[in-house]
Amino acid sequence: MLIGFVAISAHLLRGRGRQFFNGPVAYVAAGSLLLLVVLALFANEIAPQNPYDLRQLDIMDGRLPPGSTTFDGAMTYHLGTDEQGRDILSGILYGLRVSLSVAIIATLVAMAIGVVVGIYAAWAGGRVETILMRLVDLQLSFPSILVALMLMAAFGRGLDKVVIALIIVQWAYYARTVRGTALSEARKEYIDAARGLGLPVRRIIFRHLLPNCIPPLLVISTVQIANTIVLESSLSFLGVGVPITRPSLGLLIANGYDYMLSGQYWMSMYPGVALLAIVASINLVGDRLRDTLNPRLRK
Amino acid sequence: QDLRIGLAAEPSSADPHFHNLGPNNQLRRNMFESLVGSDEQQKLFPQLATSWRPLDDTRWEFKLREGVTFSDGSAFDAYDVVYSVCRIPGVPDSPSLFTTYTKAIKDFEVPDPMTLIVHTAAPYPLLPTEFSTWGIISAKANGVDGASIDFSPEGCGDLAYPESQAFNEGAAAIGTGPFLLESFRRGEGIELVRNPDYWGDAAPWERVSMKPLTSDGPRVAALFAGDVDFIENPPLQDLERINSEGGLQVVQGISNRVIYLHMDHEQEPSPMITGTDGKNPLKDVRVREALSIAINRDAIVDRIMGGVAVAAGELLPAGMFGAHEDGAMPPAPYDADRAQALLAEAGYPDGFGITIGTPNDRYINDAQVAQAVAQMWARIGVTTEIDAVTASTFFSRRNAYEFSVYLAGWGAGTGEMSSPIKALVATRDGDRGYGGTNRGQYSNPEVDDLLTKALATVDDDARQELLRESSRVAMADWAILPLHFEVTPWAMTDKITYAPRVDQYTLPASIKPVQ
Amino acid sequence: MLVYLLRRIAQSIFVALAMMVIVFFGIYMIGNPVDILISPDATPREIEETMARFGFDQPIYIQFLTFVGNALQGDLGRSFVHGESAVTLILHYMPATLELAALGLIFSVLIGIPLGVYAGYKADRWQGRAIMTGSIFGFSLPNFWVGMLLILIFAVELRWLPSTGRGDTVDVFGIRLSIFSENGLQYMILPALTLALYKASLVTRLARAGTQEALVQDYVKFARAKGVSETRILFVHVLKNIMIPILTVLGLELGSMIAFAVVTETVFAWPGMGKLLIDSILTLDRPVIVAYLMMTVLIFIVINLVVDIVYTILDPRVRVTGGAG
Amino acid sequence: MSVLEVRNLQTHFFTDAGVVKAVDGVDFALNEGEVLGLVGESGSGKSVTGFSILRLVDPPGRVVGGQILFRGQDLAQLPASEMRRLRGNKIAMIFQDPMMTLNPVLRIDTQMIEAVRAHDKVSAKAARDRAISALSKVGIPSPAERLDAYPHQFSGGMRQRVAIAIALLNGPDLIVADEPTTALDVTIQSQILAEVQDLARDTGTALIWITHDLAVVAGLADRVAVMYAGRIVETGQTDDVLTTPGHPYSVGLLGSIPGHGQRGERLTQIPGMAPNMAHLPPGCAFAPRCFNADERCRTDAPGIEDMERVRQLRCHHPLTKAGGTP
Amino acid sequence: MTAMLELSDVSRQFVKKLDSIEKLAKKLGASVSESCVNAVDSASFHIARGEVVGLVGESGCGKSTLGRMVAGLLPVSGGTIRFEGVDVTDAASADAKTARLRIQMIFQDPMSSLNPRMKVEEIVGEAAVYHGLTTRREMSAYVAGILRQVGLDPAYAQRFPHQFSGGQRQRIGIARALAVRPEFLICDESIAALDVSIQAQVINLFQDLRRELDLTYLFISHDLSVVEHIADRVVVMYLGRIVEIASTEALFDDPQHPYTQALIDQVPRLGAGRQTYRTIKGEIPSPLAPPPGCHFHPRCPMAGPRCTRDTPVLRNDAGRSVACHLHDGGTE
Ligand SMILES: Nc1ncnc2c1ncn2[C@@H]1O[C@H](COP(=O)(O)OP(=O)(O)OP(=O)(O)O)[C@@H](O)[C@H]1O
Ligand SMILES: Nc1ncnc2c1ncn2[C@@H]1O[C@H](COP(=O)(O)OP(=O)(O)OP(=O)(O)O)[C@@H](O)[C@H]1O
Ligand SMILES: [Mg+2]
Ligand SMILES: [Mg+2]
Repeated sequence: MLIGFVAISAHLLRGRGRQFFNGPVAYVAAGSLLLLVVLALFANEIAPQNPYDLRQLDIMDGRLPPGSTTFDGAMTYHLGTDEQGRDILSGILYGLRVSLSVAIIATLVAMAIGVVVGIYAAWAGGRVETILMRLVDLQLSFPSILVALMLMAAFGRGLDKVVIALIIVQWAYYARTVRGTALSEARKEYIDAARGLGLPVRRIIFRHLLPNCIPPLLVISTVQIANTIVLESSLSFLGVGVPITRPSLGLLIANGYDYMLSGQYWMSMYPGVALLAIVASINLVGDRLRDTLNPRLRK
Repeated sequence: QDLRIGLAAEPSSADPHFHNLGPNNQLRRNMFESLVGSDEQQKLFPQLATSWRPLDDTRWEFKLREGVTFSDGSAFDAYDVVYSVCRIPGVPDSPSLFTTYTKAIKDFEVPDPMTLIVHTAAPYPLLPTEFSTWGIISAKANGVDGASIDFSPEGCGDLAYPESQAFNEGAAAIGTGPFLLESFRRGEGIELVRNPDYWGDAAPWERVSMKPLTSDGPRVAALFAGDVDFIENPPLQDLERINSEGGLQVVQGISNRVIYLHMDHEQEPSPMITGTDGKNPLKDVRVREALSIAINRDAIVDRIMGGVAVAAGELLPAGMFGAHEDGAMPPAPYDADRAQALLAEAGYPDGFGITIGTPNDRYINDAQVAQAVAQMWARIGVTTEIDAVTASTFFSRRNAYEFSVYLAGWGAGTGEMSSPIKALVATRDGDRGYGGTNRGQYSNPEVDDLLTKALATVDDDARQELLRESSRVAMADWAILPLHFEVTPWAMTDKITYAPRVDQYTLPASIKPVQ
Repeated sequence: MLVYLLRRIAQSIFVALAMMVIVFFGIYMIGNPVDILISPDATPREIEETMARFGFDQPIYIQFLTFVGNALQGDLGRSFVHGESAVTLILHYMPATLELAALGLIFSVLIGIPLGVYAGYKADRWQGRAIMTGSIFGFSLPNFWVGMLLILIFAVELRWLPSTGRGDTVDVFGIRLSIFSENGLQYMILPALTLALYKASLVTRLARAGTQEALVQDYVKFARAKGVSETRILFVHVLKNIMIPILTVLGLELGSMIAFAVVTETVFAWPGMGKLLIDSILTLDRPVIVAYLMMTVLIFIVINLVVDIVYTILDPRVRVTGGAG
Repeated sequence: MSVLEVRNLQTHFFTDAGVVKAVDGVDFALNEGEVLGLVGESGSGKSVTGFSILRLVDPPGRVVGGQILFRGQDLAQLPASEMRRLRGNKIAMIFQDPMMTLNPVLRIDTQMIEAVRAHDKVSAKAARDRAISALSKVGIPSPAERLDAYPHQFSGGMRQRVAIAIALLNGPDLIVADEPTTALDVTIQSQILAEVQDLARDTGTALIWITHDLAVVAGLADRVAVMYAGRIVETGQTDDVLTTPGHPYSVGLLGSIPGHGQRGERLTQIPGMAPNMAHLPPGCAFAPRCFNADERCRTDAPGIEDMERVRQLRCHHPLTKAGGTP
Repeated sequence: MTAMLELSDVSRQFVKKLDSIEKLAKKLGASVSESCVNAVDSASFHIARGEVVGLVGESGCGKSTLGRMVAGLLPVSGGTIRFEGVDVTDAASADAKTARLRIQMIFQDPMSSLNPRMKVEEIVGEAAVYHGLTTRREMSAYVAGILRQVGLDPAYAQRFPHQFSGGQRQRIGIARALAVRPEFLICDESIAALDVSIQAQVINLFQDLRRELDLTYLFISHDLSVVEHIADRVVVMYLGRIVEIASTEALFDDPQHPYTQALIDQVPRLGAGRQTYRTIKGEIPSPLAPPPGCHFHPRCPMAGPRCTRDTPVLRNDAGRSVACHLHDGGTE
């Protein structure tokens, strides 16, 4: 799915590379995003330690400052350790993976649901549309964090539950966007032409309407992934997110937050920097994408 | 002189009888006193009663203090005590009544207003202790003529009682304590002022404001920023910094709260154990011992608790009633090799899989401690996972026996060994109120007998010996694995000082300015 | 207008009901409040009695029906923890949150609009780009992290502002607000800033996009062709146009600001209803959670109404059609 | 006496895709009270020419060369503040889309009064009176009440009248009208045209009327200038150019328009399509589409040839000899 | 001459109904109401095989609505449409479906009428393959043939629409319609968005195709000179109603309806010398609240009392039809 996503983005950006990379910020953002994604993907290869494997942790190594080594000197904790003796660097890499995959999976599933609902509503019109859209409004009239909090309160904690909550929080957003796009696309004459040519409805929806409704979503979804990462970390921070043994960036920060004032800044500072880096680079890339793909701003 | 305190937990009401909960009980002690007081070590001392003694097995006589007045000016007498006991079972919407501590009372006798005789159904040595746990309110202030009360445990007839709300608003907050409640603002703070007519030594503070700062970081930040003079429970990791910062200091003392692991002694298969073909290895005493000695308690105390805890060998710290002398009941020695050998002997040479249930927001570093235990068990081949959830979920699931091993804590409210033994290891028995929190369903008739005997022995020395014996038996059977006793820290400016309390309460009247 | 309002109300009621059902049954599923409320010394019998007192011994659907029945009569129940009417409790905490959100909103407008308009005016210059890149960082910083940093810097290191909690309050029509007292305002600055940061970035971006778009509109060109000065173009023609979308969005965002106050209030120990909500979730204080939901719905309805009214005042185009669109 | 004289005007857009020479050497002159029709296909640089005169070209565009002499003063060299004082005062402009030119959130009176007060320090009352008289001049009924309305309360035609009224407010010497009737229906268009014709006659204002519709110019303009790819390829008296076009492009353009009495006949069409302005061919830009082009056309750009005093052509092979027929 | 296409009393209304919330609001006294536009009001006319009929009128008068109903893209609210004797009013019926394929539409906007994510070959060939006019394998050749027919280089088949100029895009649109071998083309403002020089190319193409393929056209335009050039007969609409039908010569030489007269009068013309414009007064009324009686009466110089009262009917008189009281007993 991720690959498809990247492929479509690349397709859309064809020939607009120069416009996209119009300054150092774009290079830095795209570069660091790429780097972070690669780091997350290969966390288990790169990370000096598997922070989820309790056997590899030693609480005797707890709360060591950056640059300390293990008891036997076999490994250096470049970014220090937390109170469990978890290597912060490894924690960040794995946490990055958790945060990213939670966000991406939730976003893609939500997007898929949103696309189906949105297109269906736009095409069906009438009562079906009214009901579906009321449902969407219903969902959207409540801020995401509240909905997520309530859901987490109701479901309990856990990775899968976070994903579910994030999907529920997001799908409506996509549904509304897609419906908007679909309505405006359906009003375009190429859809009329397809109908006039006697093509069956299914074909018109899937071959004509759908492909034209996806691109605007891509831009939104990049930004949405960033938002989702932040939302997930906020939930984890509030204590209703991912489980403690498989920390995401947000949970690492929350854990380290307690040690911030005592001078053991590294436990939450570095995960925080990593979170900021990933979110900011996704946002920057999304921003450039939006500018590049926005026909109104095209030169 | 003013004192500003940062509270770690907010009381849910100013009503002394509304909620039997730590923060509420702590607040209560400022305004409402009991017949019997309990000191830093939870030793009893005369408060509104000047003395007490058993008349026989089922009758206790309390001599009350003369010349005590409530803050509305009315004089304190034995009827106020009866009135308070009458109110306790009927507080509307109370999530946790104080009846736990009054149910032993069968009847009252008031030979004269300054003498109170209490009848119990059976010998009840804990009566004075229990009389230290609830506050006394004024009958007269609520328009009740004390002499007319017809007491019975089922109810005292139609009496006028103040509403909980009236305490929060201040109207009903009429007590005999060192402080008067000026305001109780939910979420924002509680203001106390000195009771000028207090019968004892006047409180050292003209005014005390207590702000709930329930998150650790902000609470300690408030101390650093000089917004408060005193905070409860500074996070362990910040103690060093507080001490090294000029003008601040930490005071700490062991508490009556033990952190323990309880194991499933009953279910087979046990819900969170894998790799044993449905057998419950925890039923084997060798396995229990192995699990216990696989835990490096000192490492946990040192690393996770920042040295601010004491490794535990039984359920109550040394020096408290029913606990052993210091060193007589040491923590289980850490010996991973022997643990592995024991496992093999028990038929689990390759270990098994287990999940520790733990709350993550209830005790100091609770989930982290569980993680550390998991690390250590993993090293002897017991693959351990952590199921850390918020306290509310944790307790519900624990009470539904969803865990094979769980981490929890127990604070001995009465300050003696009978409390943890009765709650945690005695065989579950609703009628006798045994094993209320024995969610590992441990059962050992020998322990039960010793406890029952102790609870009916009014003689303190004999009772203490019985309680020590019961603890010895339970520990020898590895019934429950005590990890450590929490040490309670308080942080404050160096202009004031505080004597640490085992019950973890923060009592402004005992916070003293340094000369 | 009326149509819009009705639609809004109907929707919100739906949301509230759905949420109520989810929360009610969800909380029932995850745990029993009595388990954490009751003293550990309590005997099983006492626990049972307490359960009965709260009606937890009844089947869940009966509990639900009772609850709905009471709710219809305006009684959302009493807090299990505080023993007070949940609505009273929330009303007690609400002003603190509302004033925090309001100050946050003011901050975000004061920061966002000038920055955004300037960035739009200098869209292709380094100034514009710097502001935009900065705003992305504003977007990306997690709320709690910002709060903590602000405390570290301004309260602990510099000691300019108090760190946490709420300062003095002043009675305004019986509502206690700190925004009107100097001491109280000091306490509000950091949390409001934390809350405002995200929205300020949002406003900056909206303002920039709006300015950029407005500047290429024919009416701007026409105004220039009339010989109108650049200042007037920017502050009359452009600003008035971009204020409409910005205010609309901001109004709607006020709702999410109130919601996100949950995080900020936790960090700053701000005694608002967000913190009440988190505490209630942790203690399974169902009546409070549900009442919170209901009250927020009510706030949202009111906010939306106000936004619509402001919208019609600002945008002459909707006045004629009555804003039904 | 000429109000405006444009000499070798060059306005280029510096885009990512290269330099677009939207206006590349335009010359023309305009006398007092004269109506000049500027025609050409979409993208030929008509609007940019108009904006250049008012110095309103948006970035990345810039006037890079030439002179714009307004009553002898070179606008291209004028400081921005001076230029602003001229705009809306001596030189006014009207745009194509009447929906877009009026600010939707400001009332008509605000928009009119600011136009007056930007140049004359008169009282708001006086400015308002002037606005009322301008509105009545363009045929808006009960102008005093209409002043309080918002643009959206007007129909398209009315809005265009308001825009014209604003242009007239300060009694300009020159109005540049950029396709002001293109978006309107025929019946409304002719109303506006009639109005403008009268006004131009009464006030003696010079008018540049930009349009792609030759037929409109035919009825309105004294002189016509035909643009192609950023250059004026032919200018002359309207009748002369329309009846005896000299440039092959003018010929083609006229031939493309279905005329009265040619029903069903094949139209003469210009082959190919308008060139990409970022990559103009060397030589004559029209050469690739010209039936008459030769080698020279493809390599050398033709200069301006004065055919008569008022007739100018930019072609190596003009189809009209001076005053003659093709 | 038998009619290829026959419309009788075809009407189309756009009604915006109140939803339940709005109904409630109305009960509570809000000023919301259903709105109803009679976009096309009882239109009857016919088109013979091989004929080109022009449909003119100002914007919003219902030209597109009528065209789309004929093309089967919009259901009718009343009346019947017959194509070659087959009732195609209900677009869903099987008969109608096959008949409909022979009616194709060419749209106005050359950009939005082409799917931006499809290659030209697919755009043109898709329907032909689907309807079995060619196979997927032979599609390339089939498309190439049609592209050539509309004057496009078959090498362009692999490109996307955005790589073409406006005129070329319009040719692709025409090719797409031709690919299903239609007999009847509806051109809705098909040249309005094109430059003059390109307009001429497309007009010529239409005429060539008409000759080569024996096509029949309904040619919708607001540009009278184009209609005059291309059409055999002209239908004039005003605010949803047909006001006049006549052969092109007759109409342009001797318009009978005052609206037609005004319209023809006001078309700017080349070679007419400097014109002084005469205008009809007033604005086009809102279709939401059209004037009673004859819709044109507020702007009509010859209106009488009857025009405000009675709706004139379209009367056929010697091959010309006019809906005007002047030709039907006077305006008094
Ligand atoms: N902002 C811009 N950036 C880049 N190129 C531009 C810009 N504005 C105009 N151009 C180019 O300048 C050329 C002339 O444009 P202009 O708007 O003057 O054409 P026009 O003759 O007015 O056409 P139309 O009839 O469509 O209004 C066009 O080729 C166009 O691409
Ligand atoms: N889907 C629709 N819903 C509501 N009203 C509509 C709809 N489509 C068209 N109308 C209305 O019907 C009337 C006729 O519209 P139509 O598009 O047929 O006019 P037209 O003659 O083609 O105009 P133009 O020349 O602008 O294309 C207009 O008043 C329009 O507002
Ligand atoms: Mg133009
Ligand atoms: Mg149309």
